[in-house]
Parts: sequence; C-alpha cells; structure tokens
Amino acid sequence: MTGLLAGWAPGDALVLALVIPVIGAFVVLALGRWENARDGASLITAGCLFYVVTQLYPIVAAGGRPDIVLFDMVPGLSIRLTLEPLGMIFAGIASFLWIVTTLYAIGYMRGHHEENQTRFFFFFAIAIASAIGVALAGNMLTLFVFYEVLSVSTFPLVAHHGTEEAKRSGRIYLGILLSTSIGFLLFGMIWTWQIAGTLDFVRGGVFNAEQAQGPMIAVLLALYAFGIGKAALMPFHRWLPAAMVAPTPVSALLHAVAVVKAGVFSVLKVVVYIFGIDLLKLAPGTDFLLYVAAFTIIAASIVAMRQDNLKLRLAYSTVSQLSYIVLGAMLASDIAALGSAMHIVMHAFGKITLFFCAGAIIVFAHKTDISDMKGLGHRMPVTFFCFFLASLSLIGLPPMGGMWSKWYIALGAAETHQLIFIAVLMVSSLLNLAYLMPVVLYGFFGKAPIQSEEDADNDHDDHEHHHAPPNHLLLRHMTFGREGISDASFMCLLPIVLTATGCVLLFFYADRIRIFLLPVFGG
Amino acid sequence: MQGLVDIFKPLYDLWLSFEAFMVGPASPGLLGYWIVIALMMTGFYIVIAHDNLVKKIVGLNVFQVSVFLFYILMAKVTGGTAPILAEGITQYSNPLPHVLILTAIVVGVATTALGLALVVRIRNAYDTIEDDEILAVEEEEDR
Amino acid sequence: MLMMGAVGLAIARIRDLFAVSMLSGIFSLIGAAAYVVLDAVDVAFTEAAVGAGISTVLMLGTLALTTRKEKLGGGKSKSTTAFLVVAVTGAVLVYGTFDMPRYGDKIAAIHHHVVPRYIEKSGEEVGMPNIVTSVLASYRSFDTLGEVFVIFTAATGVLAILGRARRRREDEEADEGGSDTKGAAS
Amino acid sequence: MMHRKVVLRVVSKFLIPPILLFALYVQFHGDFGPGGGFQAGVIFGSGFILYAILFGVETVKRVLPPWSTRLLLVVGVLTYGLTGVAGLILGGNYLDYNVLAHDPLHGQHYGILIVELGVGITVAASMITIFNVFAGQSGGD
Amino acid sequence: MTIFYTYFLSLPFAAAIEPHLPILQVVVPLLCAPICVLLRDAKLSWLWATIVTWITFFIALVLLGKVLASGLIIYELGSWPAPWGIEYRIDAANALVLVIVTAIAAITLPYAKVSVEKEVARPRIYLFYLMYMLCMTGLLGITTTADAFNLFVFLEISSLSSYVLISLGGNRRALTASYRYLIMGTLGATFYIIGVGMMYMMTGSLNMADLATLLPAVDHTRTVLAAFAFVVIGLGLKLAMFPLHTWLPNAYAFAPSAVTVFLASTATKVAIYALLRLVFTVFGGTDLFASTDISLMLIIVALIGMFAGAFVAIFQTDVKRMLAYSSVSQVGYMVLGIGMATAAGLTGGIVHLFNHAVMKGAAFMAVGAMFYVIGSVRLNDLAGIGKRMPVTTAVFLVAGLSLIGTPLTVGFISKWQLVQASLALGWWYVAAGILLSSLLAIVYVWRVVEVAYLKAPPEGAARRSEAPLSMLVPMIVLAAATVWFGIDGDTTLRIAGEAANALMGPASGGKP
Repeated sequence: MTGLLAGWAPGDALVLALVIPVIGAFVVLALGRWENARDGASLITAGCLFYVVTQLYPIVAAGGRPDIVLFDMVPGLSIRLTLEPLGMIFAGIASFLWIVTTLYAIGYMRGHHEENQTRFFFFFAIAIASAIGVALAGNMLTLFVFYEVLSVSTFPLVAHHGTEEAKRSGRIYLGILLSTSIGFLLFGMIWTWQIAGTLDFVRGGVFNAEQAQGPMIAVLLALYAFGIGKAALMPFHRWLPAAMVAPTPVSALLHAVAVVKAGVFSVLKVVVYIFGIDLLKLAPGTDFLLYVAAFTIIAASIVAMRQDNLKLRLAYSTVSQLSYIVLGAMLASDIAALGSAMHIVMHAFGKITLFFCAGAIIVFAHKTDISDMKGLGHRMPVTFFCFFLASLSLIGLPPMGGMWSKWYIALGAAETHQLIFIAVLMVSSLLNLAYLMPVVLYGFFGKAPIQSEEDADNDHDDHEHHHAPPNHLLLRHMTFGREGISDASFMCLLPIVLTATGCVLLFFYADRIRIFLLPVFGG
Repeated sequence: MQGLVDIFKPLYDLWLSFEAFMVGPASPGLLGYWIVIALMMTGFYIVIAHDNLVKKIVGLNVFQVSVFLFYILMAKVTGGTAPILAEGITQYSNPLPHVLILTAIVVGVATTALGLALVVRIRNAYDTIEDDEILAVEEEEDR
Repeated sequence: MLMMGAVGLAIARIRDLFAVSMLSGIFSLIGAAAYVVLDAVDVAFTEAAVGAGISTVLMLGTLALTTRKEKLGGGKSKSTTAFLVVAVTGAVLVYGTFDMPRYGDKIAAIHHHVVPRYIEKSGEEVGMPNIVTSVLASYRSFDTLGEVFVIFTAATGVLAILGRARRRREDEEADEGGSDTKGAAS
Repeated sequence: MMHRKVVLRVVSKFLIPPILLFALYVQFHGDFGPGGGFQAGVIFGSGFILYAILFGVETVKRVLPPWSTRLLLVVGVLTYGLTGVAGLILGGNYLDYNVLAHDPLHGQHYGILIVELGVGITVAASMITIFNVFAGQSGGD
Repeated sequence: MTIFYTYFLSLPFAAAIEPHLPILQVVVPLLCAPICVLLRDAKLSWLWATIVTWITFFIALVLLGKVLASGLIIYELGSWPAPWGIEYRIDAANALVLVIVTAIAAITLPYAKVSVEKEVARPRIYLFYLMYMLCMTGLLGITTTADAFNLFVFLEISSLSSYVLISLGGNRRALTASYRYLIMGTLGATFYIIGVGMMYMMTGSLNMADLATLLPAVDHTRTVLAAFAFVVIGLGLKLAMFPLHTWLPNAYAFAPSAVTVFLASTATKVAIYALLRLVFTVFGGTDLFASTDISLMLIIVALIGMFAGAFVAIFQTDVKRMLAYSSVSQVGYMVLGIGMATAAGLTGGIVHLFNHAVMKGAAFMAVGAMFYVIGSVRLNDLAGIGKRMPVTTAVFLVAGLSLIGTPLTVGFISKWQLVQASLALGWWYVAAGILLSSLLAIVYVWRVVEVAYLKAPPEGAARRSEAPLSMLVPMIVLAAATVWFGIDGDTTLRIAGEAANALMGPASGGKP
C-alpha cells in the first residue's frame, strides 16, 4: 500500500478500517465532557476512515481482492473480511458520507440542544463501524454479524429522545429488524450452509446448477429477501417510518449511509455472490419477488404522497427507492444488477441531501409539515435549491446521477423481456415527481401566510427563551448579507451543498462507477 | 415365647395361603405387584390431590414405602430364606434390593425431615398449612 | 398387604392429621411385617425403626407446632385431574407388570446376573455371614457413603431451616450452638 | 410435655439404658444377624429422644450439648469417608478394604466395622439434632 | 484442556494421585464439606469452600484433559469390579459436565460472599456454604457415576441440599418454593427408582454399561418400556422439562442470588446429562427410540416448552422470574437436541448445555448484583439501572443478547448447531420453531434493556452505585466467556461432538 499506510498488508488495512471507528467511538466516550474535543474527535475519525478507504481503492480497481480471516467460529465458518468492488463502493460512500453527516450532526445537535450527545456520537461511530463491516464482509456469516451489530447499535440512536413515542418506535424498529434477521435470514443462512457447505461469497454463487433446479432456491431467495429487513421490502417496511422519531442526522444516517444501504447492499451481495445471477436466471419461481418489489415501489410512493410530515414522506420515498434496488437485483440480469449497485450510490447522495434539508428546516425554521412551508424557499434559498437538485436526482432526471441507475435497471428489464417493470419504473418516476416537487413548489412559489413570519418569530423567541442561541459564527443563521434571508447555519449548509453537488457530479462520473463494477457483473 | 409365636401363627398361615394363591395357577403371579401399585397410587394421589402440606408428606411416605415394597417383592425367591449365610441353606432371597432399599429408606426419612421442617417454617410465615390458601396469599402478593 | 391398602385409603380419607400420622406409622409397621415375611429382615428392622418410629415422632412434632386438622375443600376439578394423573401412571405401571417375571420366580434374570457372586463368594471375599451387610458396606459401600451424607445433609439442613436465627425471642435459651464459642456473634 | 407422669418417668429410667445397650449390640452384631450401623444409630438416637420427650430437651442438652452432636455428626461422616481415603493411601482404590490389613479378609472386617461405626454415629447424631431442633421450636397453637 | 493435564503431571505425587482422579473429583468436596460445620464462621467457611471448589475445578479440568488425551477412564470403587461393585466412568460427555459444574461453582463463590452476607442470616452462613458444597458434590456424583442406583443417591444429596439452599432466601415465599420443589423433586426421584427397579428386574444389573448390553435382549418387553417412561418422567421433573417445570420459576426467583446462579447453571444441566446418559448409553442399544414415537414426543414437548416458557417470560415483572421462565424455554432446546437422536442434534444439545450455563450464569449474576444494590429486581425498580450500574447492566445485555442468539455470543453457536441438525434431518419446521422462539427472547430481554437504559433513574437515587468488585469480576468473567466461546465455537463444539459420540457410540455402550 502507499501513502501513510505504506508497508501495510491490504488485509490488515481492512481490519484497520474496521477498528478506526471503534477506537473513535471510545475516544468520543472518553472526551464526553469536552464538547469541542469530542466533536473534533468524531470528525478526525471520520477523516481517517475515509483516508484508509481511499487508499484501498486503487488496489481493488487494479483487480486486487484484499482478504483476511479474523477467526474461525466453527470449522469452515469464519469471520472473514474481503474487499471487492461492490463492497468498495459501499464502504466508499459510507465513509465519505460519514464525514459529511458528522459535520451536519454537530451543527444540528448543537443547534437543537439535544441531550446525551456523547452517547449519540458514540453509537454513531459504532454504527458506521458495523456498516463498514457489512461492506467488507467476506462471507455471509460475517455480513450477518455486522448486520446485527448495526441493528442493535442504531437502536439507541432511534430511541434517542427516550420519550414514550421514541421507545415505541425503537421497539418496532428493533423488533422488525431482529425478528426478520433471526427468523428468516439466519434460517436461510443455515439452510444454505446445509446445502452448499459454505457461506463464502463466491462469484457465480455457491450452488451448483443441479441444486438450482429445485423449488428450494425460490424459498431460499425469499428467506433472504424478507430476512434482510433493512431492505424494507413490504410488508416488513414498518420500521422505517417508525424510525423517523430519531434526530434528523440519524434519519440521514439510516436512510442514506448505513442502515438501509446495508440492507440493499446485502440483498445485492446475496444475489450476486450466493445465488449468482446466472443461476437466478435458471431458478424457477423467483418471479414473485419481483412483483413484491414492484408493488412496494408503487405502494410506498402512493403512501408518501399522502404524508404531510416531510420526514415521513421522505421515509416512504426511501421504502420505494430501496425496492428499485431489490428489483434490479432480482431481475437476474447483469445490467440491472449494475443499475442496482449504482442506485445505492445515487440514492445515498440524493436522499441524504433531502434529509439534511428537512433537518435544516426543522432546526432553523421549526417546520415539520409540508403544508406549513409555503414561501419558505425565500427565507432559505440555498436549502430549498439543494432540495430541488436532490429531488431531480431521485426522480431520475438529467443532469442528475439518479438518471443512470434507473436507466440501467430499465435496460435490464428490457433485456429480460419484462417490460411491465419498465412501466413500473416510469409510473413511479411520475409519482416521485408528484410527491417531491410540491415541497419545492410550495417553498418557492407558495404564498407565505401573513402570520407565518410572526409564528416563526414566536417559535424563535420560545427557542431563545429556553436555550441561549448558539453564538458561534458557524452555528448562526446564514443571511448572505440580504434582508429576509435567514438560511441554515454554515455547519448545516456546507454538508447540504456538498452532497447536492455530489448528485450533479455523479451524473458525469457515473461511467467510472460502471467500469469499476464491471469485473463483478461480467460486462 | 411359644405363646407369642402361636399368636402370630394364624397370621403367617394366612400369608402362606395368600402367597400360594399368588404364585399358583389361579393367578398370573403378578397380583402382589398389582397390590403394590395400588398402594403406590394411593400415596401418589394423596400427594397431588391434597392441599394440606403435612398430608402431602404423609402421602409421599406412603408412595415411597410402597415402592420399597415393590423392590422387596421382586427380591423374593420362592423357598429362599433371609440372606444371612448359614449352614445347610442353599436358596437365599436376593440381597441386592434389600441393600438398595435400606439406602432408600434413609433417603426417605431425610426428605421427610426436611419437608416437615419447611412446613413448620411455612406455618409460621403464612399462618396456614393449606396449599390453596398459601397460593391465594401469593397471588395477592404478585399483584 | 391388603391391610396396608386399607390403611392407605384411610390416610387419604381421614382429615385429623394426628390420626393420619399414627396411621402412617402403622402403615410403615405393617410394611415392616411384610418385609420380614419377604425375607428382608434388615429392611424390616430399619423400616420399623424409621417409618414407625422417627417419621411418626417428627410428624407429631410438626403437628404440635402447626395444626391438627386438615381443612375441608380441595376443588373437585383438582381431585379429578389428580385422579386422572394417578390413573394413567398406575395404568403404565400395570402395563409394565405384564412382562415381569412371576413373583418368586427362581430363574428370573434378576437372581442370576450379579447376585450369585454375592451369595456364593461374599463369605470368602468379605467374610461376613450377613450378605446384606457385605453388600451394603463393601461391594456397594459407596452407596452407603452417599446415604450417610444424605442423612447428614438432612440434619444440617434442618438446622439451617429451623435453626436459631429465626427465633430471636429465645436466643438466650441457647439451643443449637447459641452458647458455644465460635460464630455466636449475632 | 409429660413432666408429671411419674410412672412413665420411672419406667423409662429403667428402659433407656437397655435401649442404648441394645443399640450397641445391633451396631456390632450387624455382621452376623440383621442390623448394622444405621439401625443402631436410630435406636441409639431414639433412646435420647425418649429421654428428651420425658425430661425435656434442655435436660438432654445438658448431657449432650449441641456442639457435641454437631461434632459427632462430622466425626461420623468423616469416619466413613476417611476409611476410604485410608484405602487410597495404602495403595488400593477408594473404599478398598482389602489393603487395610495384611489379610484381605481381615481388612474387609476392619473396614466394615469402622464404616458401620461411622454410619451409626452419624445417624444417631442426626436423629438427636433433628429432634432437638424440632422440639426447640416455640410451637404454633 | 490437555494443558491442564500436562501441567498436573508435572506436580509432585502426580503419578500416585493420577489414577484416583475420578474419585477425588467427588470425594474431595464431599469430605471437605463437613469441615464447615466445625469452622462455624461465615468468613472461614467461605474461604474453605472457595479453596476446595477451586481445587475441584482444577481436578475437573485435568480430567477433561485426560479424557481428551486418552479416552474413557474407568474407576472401580472398593476395587470391586463392576457390575458387582460401583464404578465410575468418565468420558468426554461427563468430563465436560464436570467442568461446567465445577467452573460455575468456583466462579460463583467469590460472587457469593457479599451477596450471601446480605441475604442470609449471619449465623446460618456457614451452613449455607456447607449446603453449597454438598450440592455441588451431589451434582458431581451424579455426573461421574456409572451406576443407576448410585446416581439416585447423589441425586438426593444434591436435591436435599438445594431445597435447603432455596429455603434460605429471605422472602417467605422461598419457603413455599422450596417445599414445592421438595415434593416435585421427591416424586421425580421416586419415579426414577421405580424405573430403575424395573430395569433391574429385567436384567439383574444396575451398572449402566452392563445394562446397555443386557437390555437389548429384553427390549421388546412392556416392562422395559414402562421403565423407560418412568426414568424419563422422573428425570424430566428434575430438569424442568416442559409440563413438569412448575417448581422451577419460584425456586429460582426466591432463592438467594448466588444459589440461583449456581442452580440455574448447573442443576438442570446435570439432570439433562443424566437423561442423556440413560437414554443414549443405557437404552442406546435398544431400538426403543427408533421403533416408538418417543423421539417425536420429546420434540413436541421441547417445542411447546420453548414457546410456552418464553411466552410466559414476557409477562413477568420480576426479572429473576423472567429469567427462570427463560430457563424453561432454554431447557427445551436441550431436550430438542436429545429428541433428534442424531450425533449432530446431540452435539447441539450438549453444546447448549455448556453455553446456557455460561450465559444464564452471567444473567443471573447481573440480576443478583442489581438485587444486592437496590434490593429489588422488579422491572419498575430497575429504571435507569444502566446509568447507575453500567457494568452490571452491560453484562446483562451481553447475556441477554446471547439468550436471543445473536452472533458472536454462545447462544448463536448452539442455535446454529441445533438448526443445522434439524435441517439435516429435513425437519425444517423444527428449525423454524427454534428461530421463532428466539424472537420471543428478544421481547423479554428488550423489556429489561429498555427500562434499564431509557428510563430515568428515580429521584434521589445515587448516580453511580455499582456492585462491589467481588461481584463484578465473576460476572465479567462469565460475560467474557459468553463472548469468547461465541467467537471460538470450535473448541466447545468439538468437545460436545466427542461427548455426543461417547454417548451414542459403542465405546461406552458395550462392555470394555
């Protein structure tokens, strides 16, 4: 390896990537009393992690597959880390977005005067560590282990407020995630082990053609698809809206960086490396999952339209978007799977921007309902513009990254002659338009009610009454020197702008991702 | 002494005729076991059906004594004598069950002693030794 | 044994606990008589001493400390279930008897596998005329060691359950070890 | 209890020594006829119990203070257990009496004798302890 | 494990002691226990018990090492050859159980010191340690013996002493719990001797290995079938197999904390071992298991137990009782392993024996420490305990995760093996049952976790009031073991596999 890691074996670097956030977490815990040092530590850890991940990129791009076995649990069943392009992509976005989210979280948490911030950042780091673990997992067992750690470590984040509602939501969250994973996923894993004798990720899958003929493959695939509850396939999607009680950075983390992406990433991994795309083409009876995914896409979009709470609307949007990825994976076509992989990235950038914006609106305008946001775009132009860009990306319009992934999935559907799913994609794009654009339209063109300013002021006064306003330059409203503009603070805006720019850039660099992923999907 | 023996003679004769019946062609030779089983079940019934704690322990005793009897019955060999070596005797009853039962009796009395000790404490703590009343009190506590 | 049956039933029916304890003693005593008839003299001796003696004394002692009358009651449903359980258990036992060797059967396996050595050789190997003692104290002496520990456990257990600590009133009466040297700090 | 029953007291005063003697007989005659340590222990113990019933637990405690019964308990148990250990030390297996003397038969004899003694002591001490504890209770109604 | 054996051989007198290890395993604590009566002092008897127990633990480790190195050990008591005398037979199965029992006993003792001082009246403490040692010895005796009747005698030693130990709990309900256990336990033991009597009747032997060779000849008889039924029900009572479990929850809930830890981790385990031994070694040669539906019955009973136990646990407000019901459920897993009657299933059952001992020990220790500090373990009183007693609660969390069966804990290993075994038999519904029942575990564990971490501690409660170090260290050791053996499942699975072979294989079934 090069750079600061010169002399390190790539395998060891994988361990390092895993250990950095854990160490960071404990440093955060130790520094809990000194706010600035603590938050600094969070940022530094995020930076270090990102650095290590970037150092690994050239190796993987050159065809290397860093690999290390940590220990054997049972003979032939080990905790093992292997980095391949899919994992690289996931690790890359997770570690990059972690920096951004940390920046944002510092601004948000301080702006919002949240309690237990140390606990928050501690579990935040642990969650990232497990997300990285999921990305690096070299076999299904390892993936499962980190998947579970992720569920458990995000529970305190979801139930952060500790209110009755937060606890109830936390229960739903953990209940669904743990029960699906133990009830279905573990079952599927042990079954797989029983049949194939291995849980390692193998190109082309672990089953032979003969095993693939039986109806069992369909059952197994269903076990995996539903077992990975984080993919939020209906009817196991309830946890996602429930998790909206969490502070906004957590929602961003859940939706864009760690949790849901870990879910769909796992689905993708299973399809590609456990079943193998070629095998999936042969296997009978797997079609119904496609319909489940399609149904989820449409149904969740429709539900999203009916939500007035911005975060809830975004949550249902996520449910819908995740099923794109599942759909792409299940289409049993290389090109669709490629589209899925890309959609992980595209959706990550798009959705995190949207959540950042939603959070900024909550903190700096005290608005949670869309119907209250009329005219808010004039007060917070940057926020709303970024929201607009990200929406475009999700809808799949150029010049945004989101276009490409949808394009490839649609190509895959065409390739396998399942045109109905192209129709599904198109309908859902229209629905996306229908539920995202109103926010922007309200913001920029809606007429702010007269009392709205007063309301805002009152809110603000209340706020001031309770907590001293953050005096720090970075935490103050940004006005850009103009009358009537009081956008979010610098600490909040910076990440928003960064990720929104990312959405645009991804449009232009999408081909890089495709080429990088080619070894996985055979071209 | 002879007088004493005379008193018991009819009883012993009664037993012998009973024994003859048990091994004779008139019965399958299992009657003894069946009676023992009936005894066991009497004890068992007392244990589970009665609420009085002392009575439960009495039932336990009856149950156990019957089981002992079962062992001793199986040890009996027709025409055998007590297993104490003596000149001129070749047929002894089986000594092993006797040994086992000696041990079991001790275990039984040990259990009885402990059980009764507990009953005394329970009585002092609850002021009753009826199981259903105690249960009622405990349910009250659980609430 | 029929007498034992009668006594057993009486125990089940009678509610005066005092009488029940006495009956339980009588039950043991008849049992002991049966043991003698069945050649188990040692067992009979023990049963008479323990069942008829110690147990009865203990029960009477307990009754003196608690109450003499058993309450009426015990729901009908409870006795029905109990009866069912007992009936099933009994049925299994009777079922089991069908293939048993007949009473007193000389050629049953039970008398021919292990026992002959005790009967034939214990005289030379152990040198005791009482075979029961030989088996008890030598061949199977480890069982007996266990037995001794059972009784030891019971004695110390009763001490632990009913020992001094509970009765503050009578502390000065110095029962179990209240007056002796060590551990008297209370 | 029966403090005023003079007849009983007198009769029992005559009875108790023979009971104890009989216990000793059973103890050491167990090898030949029925009986042995356990039965002897019970009888020995019941002698004291009878005494306690008639003359009160306190009187017995004066003869046989609680610490002594407790000591006897332990001594009895250990007598048995250590006999086995002696077998171990002398090169046999646990509870192997053959090695206790030069002649295995004698060894067996000694072994059984000691072991039975241990049983007797334990049982007697146990009986007395249990009874004393019960009798020492304050009583219900 | 073999390390301990080699180390032992380097000690002085090792050569002389070595052949007698099997008996020393039982006799050392047995003969040392009465000394407590002479010591009569709380501290001294604690010290004495601790020393003796740790020595016993060491012996167990050496024995396991020896068995793994050189196979079956046979020891004839009084030098009388079996079946005339009593013999001890130690193979991988009971060596493992010996290690479990002594390890838990040894680790619990340091923990017990302060907790017992608080919960048990001082003048009785020496009796407590006496009973503790006797109970352990009884369990060891059950485990080592190869004689069906000797097993009963030691079963009674352990039972009697555990009745006493339970009754020493401070609450008056400890008395009734103990009494009910006494009645049920004695019924169980009596059923067991009825069964043994019938076996003896048909074969003339009491030695297990001997029985195993003699029983096949008479296995068609109704007597043997009845004997089997009685033995299984008798031991089922002791191990709290589902419909026979009623004694267990209160007994665990009201016993002194240290006793709960010890009994929960060992007593039922030893009873299960005894059942294994009888079912597989003694009846293994017969085709009772194959020809009848006994296996199916066991599976059904186990499944119902798993669900019923976990389901009732959910509604408990007392955490100790909740864990007790969870034990009923977990016993189901072990019975399941027995019911499968394959080497893989049995391995799963045995490995769960070990794993459950470790994790339940840790869980009960944590709860006991909470009881020690705040005097109650009702769910409502545990609000915010995570802040007040962070280490203890963390241990509980680890143990709880293990009960659920999350990976990297021991619970996962056993679940893995059991599901694996049932899938190998094609019983996917059993596999599904195992996993679904662990979902119930999530609910009851999470109820505690939520209260502990998310509820604010009551006003006026001390901010930090962690349990004393002597309680924390054993607790942490067990929690660490929960994780360690969850990561390194190989060691335990291998030993459990050997144990399963020892139980099922002809090595112990036939005559040497």
